[in-house]
Amino acid sequence: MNLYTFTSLLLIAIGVYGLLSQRHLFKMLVSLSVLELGVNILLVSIGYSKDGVAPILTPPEQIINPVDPLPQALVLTAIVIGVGTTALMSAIIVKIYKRTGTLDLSSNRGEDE
Amino acid sequence: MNPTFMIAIPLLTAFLLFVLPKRRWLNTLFITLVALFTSVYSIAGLFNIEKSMSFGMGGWPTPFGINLVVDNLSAFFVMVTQLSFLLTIFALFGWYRAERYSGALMMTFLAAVNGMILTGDLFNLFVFMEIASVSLFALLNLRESSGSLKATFNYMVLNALASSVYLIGIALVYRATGTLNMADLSQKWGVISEASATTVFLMLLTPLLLKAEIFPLNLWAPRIYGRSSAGITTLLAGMVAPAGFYAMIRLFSLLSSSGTTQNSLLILAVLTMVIGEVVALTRKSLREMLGFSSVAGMGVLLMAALSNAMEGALFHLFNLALAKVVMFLSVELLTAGGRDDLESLKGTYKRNPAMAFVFASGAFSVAGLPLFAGFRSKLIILSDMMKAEHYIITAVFIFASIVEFFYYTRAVQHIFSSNEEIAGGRQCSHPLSTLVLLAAAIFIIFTGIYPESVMALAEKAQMALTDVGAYVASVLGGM
Amino acid sequence: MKKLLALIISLALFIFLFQLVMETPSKLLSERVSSRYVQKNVLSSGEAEETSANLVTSVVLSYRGLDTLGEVTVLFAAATGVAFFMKNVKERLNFLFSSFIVQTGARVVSPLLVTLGIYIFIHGHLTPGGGFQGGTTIAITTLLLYVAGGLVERKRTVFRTLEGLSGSVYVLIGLMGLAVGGAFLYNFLPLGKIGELFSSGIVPVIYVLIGIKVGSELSNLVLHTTGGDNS
Amino acid sequence: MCPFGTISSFSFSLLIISPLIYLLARFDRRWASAFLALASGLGLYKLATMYGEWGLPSQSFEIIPNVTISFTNSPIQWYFAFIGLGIMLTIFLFEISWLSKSRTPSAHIFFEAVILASLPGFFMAGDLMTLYIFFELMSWAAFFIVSQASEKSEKAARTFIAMNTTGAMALLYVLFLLYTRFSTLNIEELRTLLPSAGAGFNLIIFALFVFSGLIKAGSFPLHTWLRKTHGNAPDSFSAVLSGYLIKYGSFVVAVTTVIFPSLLLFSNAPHFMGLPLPNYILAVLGGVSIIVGTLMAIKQQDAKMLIAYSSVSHAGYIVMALAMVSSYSVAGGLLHVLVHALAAAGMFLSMAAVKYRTGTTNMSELGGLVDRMPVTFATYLISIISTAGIPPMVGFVSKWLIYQSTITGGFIFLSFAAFFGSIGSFLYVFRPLATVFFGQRPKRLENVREVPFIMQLPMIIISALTVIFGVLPSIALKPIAEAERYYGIKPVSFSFSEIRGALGSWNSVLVFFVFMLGFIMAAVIFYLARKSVRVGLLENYTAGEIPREIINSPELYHYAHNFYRPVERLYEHHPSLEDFYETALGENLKKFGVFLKTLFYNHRLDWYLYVSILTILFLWWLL
Repeated sequence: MNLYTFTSLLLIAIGVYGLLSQRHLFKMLVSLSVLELGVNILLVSIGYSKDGVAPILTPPEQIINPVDPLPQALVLTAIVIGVGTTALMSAIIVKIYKRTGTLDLSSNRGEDE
Repeated sequence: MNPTFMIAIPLLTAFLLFVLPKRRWLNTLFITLVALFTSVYSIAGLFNIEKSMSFGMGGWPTPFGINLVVDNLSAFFVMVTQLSFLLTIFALFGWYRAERYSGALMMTFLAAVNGMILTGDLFNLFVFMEIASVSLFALLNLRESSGSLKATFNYMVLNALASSVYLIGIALVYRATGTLNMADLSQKWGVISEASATTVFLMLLTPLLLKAEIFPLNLWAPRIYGRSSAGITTLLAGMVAPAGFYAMIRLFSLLSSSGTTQNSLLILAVLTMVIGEVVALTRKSLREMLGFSSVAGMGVLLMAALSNAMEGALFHLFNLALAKVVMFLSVELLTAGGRDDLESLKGTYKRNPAMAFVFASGAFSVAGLPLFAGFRSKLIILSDMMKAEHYIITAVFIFASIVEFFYYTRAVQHIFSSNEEIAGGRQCSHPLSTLVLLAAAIFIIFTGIYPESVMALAEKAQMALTDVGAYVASVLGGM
Repeated sequence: MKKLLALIISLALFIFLFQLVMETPSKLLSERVSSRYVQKNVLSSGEAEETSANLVTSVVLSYRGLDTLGEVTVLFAAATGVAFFMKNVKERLNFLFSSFIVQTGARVVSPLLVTLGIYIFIHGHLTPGGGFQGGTTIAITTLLLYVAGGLVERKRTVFRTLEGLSGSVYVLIGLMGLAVGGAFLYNFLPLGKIGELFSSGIVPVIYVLIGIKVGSELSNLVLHTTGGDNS
Repeated sequence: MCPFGTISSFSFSLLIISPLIYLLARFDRRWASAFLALASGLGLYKLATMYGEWGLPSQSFEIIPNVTISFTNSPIQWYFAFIGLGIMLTIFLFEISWLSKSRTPSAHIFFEAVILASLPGFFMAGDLMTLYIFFELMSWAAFFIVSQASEKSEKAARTFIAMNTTGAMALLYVLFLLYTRFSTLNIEELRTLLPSAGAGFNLIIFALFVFSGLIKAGSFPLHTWLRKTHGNAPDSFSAVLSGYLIKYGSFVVAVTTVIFPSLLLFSNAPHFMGLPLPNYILAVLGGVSIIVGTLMAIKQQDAKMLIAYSSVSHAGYIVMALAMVSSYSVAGGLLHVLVHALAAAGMFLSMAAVKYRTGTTNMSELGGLVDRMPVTFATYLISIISTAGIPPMVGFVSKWLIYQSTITGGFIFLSFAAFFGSIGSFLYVFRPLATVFFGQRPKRLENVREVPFIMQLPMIIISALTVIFGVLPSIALKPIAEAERYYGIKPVSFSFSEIRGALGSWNSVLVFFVFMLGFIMAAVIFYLARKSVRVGLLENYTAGEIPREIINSPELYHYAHNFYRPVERLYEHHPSLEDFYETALGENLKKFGVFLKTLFYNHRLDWYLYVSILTILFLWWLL
């Protein structure tokens, strides 16, 4: 357990707290982003090794004690996916606002029941 | 069959739609052709599989590169989802003219579902799940309303939450075992201590449970089914849910899980089934009823899968997917997107007799009436569950079946009611949709009378599932 | 009350995750799959098989190339989805405050930014950075130009075509690999030597494509989020 | 191979061509009906040739791994199937003309073809799976026929399908219980295997079988679907339902008690008056069914619902008789199957004929049809004489046999119930007779004619059979005795004209001639010394003064209105099982569903988040 892991868990918890306590759609989206950020940091922290160097080869010498490149690659993917989801969610939020005129979760406007 | 094409061709089409001239008929033609190709290719491939085959992407040996796995199980699921997709595309021919956006999304969705089923890598599974969800979010609002938008938002948030859980799981798995390949992982799973292994396993399972609509992660589902266009929810019921179910049983077979895990999931499955059926009984809107019923159907499948009735579950999955797709589509065509509560459906068979017949055959298949496909699979599930001495769960299953039988016959009765004079003359759907859906309905009855062909596939799929050794050997063969 | 409950739940989650991370054993880096990436001997034939200097790039584009294709597709699907949602929205965001100075400044800075973006994705296999980062830089240019007064309004079609084209070429290269080397995304171009610009086969090509694709996708995203598609 | 070569191919070929029958009916419904009549005739012929070839194995095929569909031929099965096909034959004859009154003739005839196909399949089933499948087919087809009649009938049909499916599913459950235990579903094999299982297991099997059988038979306490379903079904189909479809349940009871040797299975169970307790309880339920059916029938205002309750009472007789498993009771019970099939078909067909001409079966709107519809009247008369168990008709013989077994067994309650039902049926079956056929004829019925000959024919056949079997019950007793011998029960002894019972013997031919003599004498007196004067309907009651409400609703003053009010008052506030099932099970289940919906699915996103996260956490913590 290093500091990065700890921070990431903290961020995850904060994200979940925001998700649970907020009723504003956009704030929920932000909480979700915080949560995703936490998860991403957790992923990166998996590859952490003490005094590790960036995994870039500079020939001719072999690198010694690089950090794990795989989690970094995963995080790259995860971040991009997160961006896509966030963009789509904000578009939907805009649409919901256009239709119902409110961003409050507890409002029942526009419910056809 | 080379699984690459199942992913690459739809993806290529999705991208090409933005290069080609902007013509709706052209887009529709392209999509239809691709759907036809993947269906035919998957069915043709399905009959040529002797053993499990692994395809490394980029030419890398497996634990290092990503691999796609084709065995009887994954090919079976690919076939089911392709059929659902093909039916949907054809049935929507009447009113859906693909403009670029939704057309491209349909294609990425298709590629993603295929990827979800074919992939042999945990992280790759995550990527494909996300593509599928992101594509679906927009598609679900093909007939946009504030209800459908809100329902989609719910789905998105819950989905994002589940995905995060999955990612945490992946992080822990990689941390502990140093691999992301499923087959490799099944070898190294023992490294993780018992206590945390269960949790990590559940983390990996969370988004799959969400996709497979298992209670209580299915809370989003009924609203989506009720508010979105019924023609699109087929993608949910006929593709995403089976794909999620596939990934779930694959993980179950590969990673050993404790008995308590299985039992608690079994309880969840039974709850899903009971709640789904009982609530469906009270629904007046046909779409919502079908939605709850699909949820319940997934509960039945998981229940059967967890209580030693895997073969029946697979066969039932085929029947369920086909019947559900057929029902959603016929409801869409029967109501023409309009009101769908039971009272206003009275006597609609006069308007569109072919669709009424199609709906009835789907409904009877799900309800498990003799002569229809669902009857056979339900019988197999029952018989296997009894053999495994799950007496109480079987009784609950039978209770759920009674409820299901009741509300489906009620719906069919309303549609075929001769006591109501219906306003407006005949309104037939597009002849192509009618033809294809009728063919599907006849196939349901045919499977009910002569189920051997599908059953043989389900049996082979079940063998492929249990034969973990062959799977691992084929994937890690190079080692 | 509700906040308290949320607090309790998230605290429980935190403690739980903390415990879980503590309990899960951690494998040494040398026992992980990635150690072979670092040594570049995945094929265990001894010769260098993958010649990107940037190991992350070699994981992203070579060893786990399918993930990246998927990742690009997610972005594509998201951009398309946003366009889909926004296609009927008529009103647009207007930046009336953009002054002459801002506009000129934007015009001056944007070529530099684009050049920087291109640099980043061309050298993706050598230095930190790559298609995504480069693409994002390019998209920032679009945003800048947009904020500076809608200078890129008419470029949507171009972006969309670029997006589709680069995506198609990506898949086609993958399929070409299948035809030549028997595996999707197989690296069929000459590999060259580690550290050189023209090395590691298709990797830089794909990164260029990704750069273009991500750039145009994000640009589209920006343009669509701010208003509907009139075309 | 001849398509009607065996019973199974009879069933399957009918099923396969049933869509063609639908098309034929679209073309001309009379031909379709006539074709089905011919088909049932062929089936009857085939069955007749199969008499005596018991235990004949027939071809079978797998339906799910190791579970097959197979058919067999044993005396009881043959007997049930033969009666069934006979009833179907008469109904199809009747429908050649009747169908013009149906709202959806083609669908009606299509589903009846399915029922006809399911009938021999069900009764000649070699194993329980076949039994189940054909039962489901039957209820499904019947469901659609019933729901076609009117607005009300849709709900009735739903009640019908809900209860029948419950019964069928109970059967399915027990079937798999048996299968896991013995790895066979063959009825003959189970018969020999069952005694090896423990009493507890057998009790569960017995209870579930009885549950499913009682639902289908429409016997207390699961009889509640009968009134609505029979009352609201299309008229000719009520005859099938009551005449034959509820015999599916009787057959299941027969399988449980007679074919499976229930006396042997429960030989170690506590006995009550020489009968094992499970059997005794079943018999008591049958007895209660007789009483309840009788009492409720007295109350009904609608002739069809009245006959429906009489079916409940008769189902009670059959259940009671079969539960006692003695020589006389089984013979009586099986004979009563025939009796009730003929009587119910006769009664419902005559009511269908009345409705065909008048458009209603509400008793207080009818009257005086005896000289307008003589054949219908005669059919009804003969049927109710048989129902009430009055001597020259076959109904007496079966009841006589049942009385013997209850009395010799010393079952006081059962004897009481049997006699009560017999006397009670005088009360209620007389009522439609008096109100529909006798009394004053309302003005609007002046021009009613007798139904066409093709509809009279089946009624004549049924009446003739009722009389013939009454005179010569030995014809029907022959297969029954065969069945008793086959299943190891001492067969009843009888000769051509005489049945020898424990309490004396019954010479039916002699009795018939005595009754005929009495009848002729009465007729002579009636026609020679007739002194009746015709008066208008209202004149009797009002003494010339005609208040407004009488003009508005004269049926209130019809003497059939509240005919047995004094008797009804005795049990006015009885608890109603019908309501109980509807509210306790149906409505409460729905309420439960609404509750679940509001509990889980009626909320906003934050609630879903809470539930999901808490569940995930709970699962992690739990495991």
